[in-house]
Amino acid sequence: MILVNDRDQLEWHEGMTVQDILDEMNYTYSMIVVGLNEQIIHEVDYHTTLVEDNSKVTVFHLAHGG
Amino acid sequence: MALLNKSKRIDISVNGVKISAIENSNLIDSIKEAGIDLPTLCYHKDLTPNGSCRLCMVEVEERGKKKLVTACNYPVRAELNVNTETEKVKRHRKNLAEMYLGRWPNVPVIQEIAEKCGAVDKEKYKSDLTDENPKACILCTHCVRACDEFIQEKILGFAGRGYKRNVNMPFQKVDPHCVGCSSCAFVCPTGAISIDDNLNHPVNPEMIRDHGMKVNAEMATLDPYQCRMREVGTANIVEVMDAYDLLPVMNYKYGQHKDTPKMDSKVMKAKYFTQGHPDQCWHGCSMACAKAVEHFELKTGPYKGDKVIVDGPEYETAAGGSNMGCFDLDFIVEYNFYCDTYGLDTISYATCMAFVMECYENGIITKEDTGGLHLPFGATNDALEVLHQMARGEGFGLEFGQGIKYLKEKWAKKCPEKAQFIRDIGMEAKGLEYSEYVSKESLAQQAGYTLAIKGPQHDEAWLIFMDMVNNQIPTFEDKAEALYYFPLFRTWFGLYGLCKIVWNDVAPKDNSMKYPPQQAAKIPDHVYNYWKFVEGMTGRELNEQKMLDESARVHNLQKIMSIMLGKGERKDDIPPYRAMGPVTVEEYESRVLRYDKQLKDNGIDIEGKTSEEKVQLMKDFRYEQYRKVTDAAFTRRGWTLEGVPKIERLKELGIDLPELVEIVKDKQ
Amino acid sequence: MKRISKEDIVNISKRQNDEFNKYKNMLMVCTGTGCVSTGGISIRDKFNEVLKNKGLDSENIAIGTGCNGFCAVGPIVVVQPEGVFYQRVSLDDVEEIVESHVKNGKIVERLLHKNPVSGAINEKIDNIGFFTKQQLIALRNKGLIDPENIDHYIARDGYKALKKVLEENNPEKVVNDIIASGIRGRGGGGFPAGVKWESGRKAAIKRNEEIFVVCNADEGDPGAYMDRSIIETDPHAVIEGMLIGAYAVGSREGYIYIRKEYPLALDRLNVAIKQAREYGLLGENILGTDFSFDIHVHRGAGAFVCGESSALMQSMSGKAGEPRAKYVRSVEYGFRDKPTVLNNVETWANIPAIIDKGAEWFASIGTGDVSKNPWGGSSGTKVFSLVGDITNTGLVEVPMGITLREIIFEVGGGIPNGKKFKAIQTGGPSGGCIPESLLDMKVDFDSLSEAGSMMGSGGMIVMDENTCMVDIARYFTNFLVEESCGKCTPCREGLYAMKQTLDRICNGEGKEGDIEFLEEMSETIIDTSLCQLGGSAPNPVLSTIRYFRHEYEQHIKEKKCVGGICKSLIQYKINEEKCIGCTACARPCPVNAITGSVKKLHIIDQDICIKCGICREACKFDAVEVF
Amino acid sequence: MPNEHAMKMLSAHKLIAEFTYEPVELVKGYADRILRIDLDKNEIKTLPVTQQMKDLWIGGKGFDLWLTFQEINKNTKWDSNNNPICFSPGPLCGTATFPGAGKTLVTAISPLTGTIIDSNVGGYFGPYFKFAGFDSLVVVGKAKEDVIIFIDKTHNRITIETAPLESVDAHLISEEIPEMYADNELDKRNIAVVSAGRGAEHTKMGLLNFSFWDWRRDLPRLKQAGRGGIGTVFRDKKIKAIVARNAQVDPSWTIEESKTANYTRPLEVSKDCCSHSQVDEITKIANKWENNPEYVIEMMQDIQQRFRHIPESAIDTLNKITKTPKAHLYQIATFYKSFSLDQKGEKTIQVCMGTACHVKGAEKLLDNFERILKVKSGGTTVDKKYTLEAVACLGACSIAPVVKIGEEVFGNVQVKDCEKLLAKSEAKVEGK
Repeated sequence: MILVNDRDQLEWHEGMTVQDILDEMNYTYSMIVVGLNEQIIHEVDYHTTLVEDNSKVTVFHLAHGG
Repeated sequence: MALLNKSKRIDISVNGVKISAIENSNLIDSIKEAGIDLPTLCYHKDLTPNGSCRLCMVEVEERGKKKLVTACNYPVRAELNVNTETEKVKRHRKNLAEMYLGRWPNVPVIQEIAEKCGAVDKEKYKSDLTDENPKACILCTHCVRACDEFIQEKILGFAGRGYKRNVNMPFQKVDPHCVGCSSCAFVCPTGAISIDDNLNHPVNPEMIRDHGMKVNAEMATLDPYQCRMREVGTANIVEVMDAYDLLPVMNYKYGQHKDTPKMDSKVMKAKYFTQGHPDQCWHGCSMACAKAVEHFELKTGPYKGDKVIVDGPEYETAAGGSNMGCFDLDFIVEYNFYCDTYGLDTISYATCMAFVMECYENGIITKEDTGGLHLPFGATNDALEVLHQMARGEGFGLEFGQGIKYLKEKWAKKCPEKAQFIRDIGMEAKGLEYSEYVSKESLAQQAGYTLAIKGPQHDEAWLIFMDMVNNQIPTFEDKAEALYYFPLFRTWFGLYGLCKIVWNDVAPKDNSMKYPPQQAAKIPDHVYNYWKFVEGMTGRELNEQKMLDESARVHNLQKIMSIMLGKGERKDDIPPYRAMGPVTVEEYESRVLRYDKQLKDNGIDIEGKTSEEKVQLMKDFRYEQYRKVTDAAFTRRGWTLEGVPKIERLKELGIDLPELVEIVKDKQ
Repeated sequence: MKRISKEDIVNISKRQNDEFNKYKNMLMVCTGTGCVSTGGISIRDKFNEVLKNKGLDSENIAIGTGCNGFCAVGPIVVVQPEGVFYQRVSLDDVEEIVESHVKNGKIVERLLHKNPVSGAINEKIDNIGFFTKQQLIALRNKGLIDPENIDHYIARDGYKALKKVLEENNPEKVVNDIIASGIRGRGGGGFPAGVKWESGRKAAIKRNEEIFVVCNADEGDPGAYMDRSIIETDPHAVIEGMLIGAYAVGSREGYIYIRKEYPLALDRLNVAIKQAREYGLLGENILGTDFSFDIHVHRGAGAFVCGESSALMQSMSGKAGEPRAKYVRSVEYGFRDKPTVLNNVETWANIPAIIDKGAEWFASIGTGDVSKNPWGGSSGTKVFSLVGDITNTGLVEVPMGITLREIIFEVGGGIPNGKKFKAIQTGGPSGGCIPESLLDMKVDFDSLSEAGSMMGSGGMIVMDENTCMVDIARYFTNFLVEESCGKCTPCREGLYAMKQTLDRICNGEGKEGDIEFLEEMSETIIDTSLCQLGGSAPNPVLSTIRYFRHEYEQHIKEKKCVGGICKSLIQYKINEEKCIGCTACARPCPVNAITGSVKKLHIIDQDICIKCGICREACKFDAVEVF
Repeated sequence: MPNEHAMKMLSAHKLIAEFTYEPVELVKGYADRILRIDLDKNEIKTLPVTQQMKDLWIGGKGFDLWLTFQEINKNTKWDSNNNPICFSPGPLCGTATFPGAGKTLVTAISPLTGTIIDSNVGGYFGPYFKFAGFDSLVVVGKAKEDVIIFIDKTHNRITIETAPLESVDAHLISEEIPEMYADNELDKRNIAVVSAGRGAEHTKMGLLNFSFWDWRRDLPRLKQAGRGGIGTVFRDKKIKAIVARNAQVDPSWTIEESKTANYTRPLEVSKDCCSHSQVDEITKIANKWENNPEYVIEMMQDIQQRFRHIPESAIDTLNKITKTPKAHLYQIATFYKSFSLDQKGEKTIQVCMGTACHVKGAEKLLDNFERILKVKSGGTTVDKKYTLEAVACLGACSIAPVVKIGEEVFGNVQVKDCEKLLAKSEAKVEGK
């Protein structure tokens, strides 16, 4: 089970990447900061970084509104 | 260039060092990453590589073939074996440096490059073109590119061909349209360009310019990958709000709609907004987000048939469209235009019209009340007719123009059995119509809206992503801290004549890697830029605490004046329920899983309860939550539980002036 | 003129050929730029006027054709169908030709061509030395049709290839045919055209974007004018070539970028485009199919650099012609950042013939084997503009693989005025000078590059002994210094330094190490320049150093110019034996440096003489000599 | 300069109040001076700015609120005479070297909420008003009839004028006022208008439009101080527009003179430059090419043909019509050989310097023509009849050396033929 932002839970599956998590949560905003177990992931590596089971993922949206 | 997260990484080797480069990135980035300091002159990290000085040439082996390429603009597309120190490459560097030395012998930056490349002989390439001036222009093209990419004015350019090439403004006269942003002077490596600063006579103009340029550079390089402000302005978040279920649809009932793609920023860019045009609303703004629709033919009203220019639509106006159930951009652009020229607030008009439409669809009002207009959600033409009536001051338009608070009371009297429903769906507080965000799932934003002193406008606090998505402020204390910090931080810009959007609608490239997420959310580098701006102008050093205090003095003054006018009471800070939760069963069922879970998680038994009963349970629960967060927020702000600033808080801020204390002393 | 169908092409061809056959004599008067300047058009009009007056105009007609290529002997009239070749025809000869040849069938001897070497008189065009070695593909219609009449072109199998391509309805096959033909870019680069079409086509399909087809008619190489002549002679060949290319790569929009200095070619091109549009061969639903394509014309404004493809596309976008880095190829991101296939005029003109007669036929001509690899050889023919110190100056279209010696001495008729051959310059400013020792080299892309020169657009400037190779190197360097766009340092600064060095050497101020300095500079300019202008600019200098190093050393060490060109190193002297004192040299001398009374030996005062050469030109007895 | 429609409106103005003020230099972003306008008494005066005010309230919304606090009492309603509309640009406002520093904060008691509404807005009014030498503007009282408040830095004068004929709707009045007050087209960008609209007269949702002139589009642009009905208060006070005019000081921009600058600068500006007839002809030429920016080079060739040079008005007109930046047009005019900034002679003598012609002695021809015409290659004879040019390859190499006079090509030219050719073309000129 993957914990997102200390709240939402996602099923883990083999070969799951950071990008899969973003797609599943429908996080499409461009200005985000992604942390995987306290380690910041660079934007280019979203779809290549594998996520183990029981990882903690934080996805921070840097928006403060128009 | 493709969005960053679509491209992959490619392994290359630079002088034997393994580097994992981003596909289509410029080779020089990887060479720098390998710790090699290539000699460059025309390369500038914030400008599109020009490849004109040729000093950065390196040997590249790709698919078995060896060739010399300029590193600054060579796209990494396949495995490469790079050698930056072959004999041939070093020889060419020396020759090229000698060519520069021959032409501009006394320019410091050229003497440095010559030293780095082992070039010594100043006579070899001496000619009648040789320029002894140490501040000579060395045709590195930075200024021309900055005038184009930093500020989009395109005033500076080249003249002449071949050896006659030189940089200037047309006819070598100062072009009256130069806005004096001094980007060209900033990027010039030799000091060839000088421009004296503006009419404010700041203490330290360089300090202001150097920090302003950082943001200009970010806009030039990062905007296409971030908010695309130069392409679509604030309308870039239309599709984002829809994706996060926050776009107000049909009087805030829902947060998204299947027709949103018909009106999102992609359509605006493709068919409406003029692209590639500098749209700043004051000189020197690199964000330039005031997009416009040109030659738009009006279809209704007194100016029907005219081809006009329309400022916008910005996000609020577009979201007003979805709030009225109108997803047709032609309608949105037209109501944007008529609101502007009639001097009407698009937000008040749209939110009020959404309220009228919901009342109309629920039979609270009929054609008799609307002077024969048919006004269900999506009634674009009749909605426009109301707008024209408002201008003419006649018919239903006149009544509509009094706002939701007036209509609420009037129609509550007309149908007393639906009075509560009417008050729940009338999205106004303190008489001001809500701006266009769905706050019902974010307790922090509900308070952000209704604790704002002037009324529910989000420029005091926009906490939805922090609260609902990032889950950064789970506890009441967190929320209270945010409801203390952000209203002060965001309104600080309004004390100095600054635009808040430039603070965080573009962020430095390393912002997310340099700061922990909590900090990164405030974009610390940009906040530091503003402190330096204030110091450069006034000589006063600023830090976060001073900044918040400056803002808190004005914030409390406004609160006190509101109290004086009999308005600043706690009862005015209560949101209509539509802003806090599902008013109707229909709404409840559209998010039934989330709502049932929230009730159960908070120990509320919903076993066997009907939807109506669950709606009521949710309502009571959320108003209770709201009461708690208000208490926490007032306490954190140093106010009484009635929201009256305490005298010791005024003392703390140094604004315990007699005429202010007079107003609050007997309300402590 | 109404829009025509596929069948109409056959009918028009038949109708026009019947009309041709109706005439006993068709007087084909050359009206290329060269012959126009010597009165070609007025000769044509006078012929028709005289024929009318003599009532012979029903069976005979005079037609103004494009350039025959043999400009040295213009104005040219070829009487078809016999092919009798009259040269240096003047207005006064018209009466005689009509009276004797047309009316009485008697050929006017004095106007026939005399072979400069053998002295033989040749009646027919086909057995004149200048023409025998030629094989016409790009210039197949030269001298046979009126370029401003589309029916003439159709009569000569015009648009037959387009019809065939549209009927086969297989664009991929067209691309493969062009690859198989092995045709390489005639603009100078020598890049296989088929390969270019294929990558353009793929890029357009992959990105689902429109693709443009461009004809580069900028022809900036000084000494080269084959593109002008092709457009003035047979504009429809270029249009049909572009149509076929557009169909093959899936393009709807084509552009021709033509030089400002070619007004006549521009007019004829516009007339041809107008006629093609009226026939529906350009525009929507060509020949009744769903293929639509139109051509727009852009006029250059005087910039050699705009011959470079990316600079040309900048110019077509209304910008200054500055090339950009070629790391992203223009077949992927060219004009308007869309896939763009750009080829030279001569390349396009070859396409219809390749489709008509087949790729194997084309590949069989020329050198090397292109069946397995399009880079494997140089197939087809190449049009060269043979100019300079050569008897038969003009345009020659010869199969690849012919030797330089054959071109110069058999086709070109050798060096006039009994002078000795010294060098031939090919490839224009990017090319080099080839000495006598290499004259037996086969002329094709690869051999020329190995010799340090380049095929280039096909300019061949022959130089006799009175040429100074250092001056030629300086000439090209000066040209490039003026034409460099100035964007990148090695070309802007390097070429300027190269010009200064060569100026010093020619002014007698050369010093030790100058040659090595030129070579060192050249290597950097070639390796580091942003585009091919800079990348090939040092070739003239390097090739003259390679083959004529001794002349450089003479200029530096002995301050002598053996070619008699560098002013500061030469002196004009009058030869006592030859001077008869006729004072012809003294009168025009602008600085009155020549003294001497009638019938007495004249002397040139070396201090005043500015070496302008007018006296040498004026003297009928070759008494004025240069040392 | 205003067209007659604007002239009619201007002449209908009646001056109600006038106030000339001492210009003051801003120091560290402050003018230390407030402008107060009372429409009841038609009185214009300035108020001082105390150090305490700057320390406590900084500027912008701070100044607005504090100034409002001095004017109102607990019974003041949105439509009371003493409900002030306050405008404060703020100490950093007007900076061009930092992005987004042009905002103005506007406040008033709102007809919707009954309490203070504050709204942040862009546009040029704030900076222009500030550079006139004021930190804030306070407007109290109500005018008897529609008026315009005009803050004119160029004359250091503030006036209140009746304005019966101007439109109320923002997109019209924001164009009428610049047309009325600007000295010329360029000057329009120095005029910024604050206006509301007819909707603001009859409803509580009125807003204020802050205009700026978009010189590229020749139209005013509107930014909104949108929320809370300040526009309603504006129209309730019968204000049609508040106008700020700035003495736009051109930024003193200089660049070190390049050694090659003289190659790309016209020696003398031609006399009939920028005349209306010239601009009309250039416009027709642009229209012929469908104003398509991709054909600016062809347009410039027609202009060169017609005027024998590229005048400054050509660059301005083509920029206006095709939106191609002037810098790009100027680069084209100095990049391509067929264009010249100085007027060429009636006829151009082109001596071909192609390789074939060079080998056949073209250089001697050029020297000879230089001697005859007494002008260096590239120059024009004093009587402006001939321009001598060395050109690269006219494409008639087989009849080298070649000389082209006007449109006529001459082959196999010898040095002694030069005079003859000139005489022949001379005759042709008289002959016509």
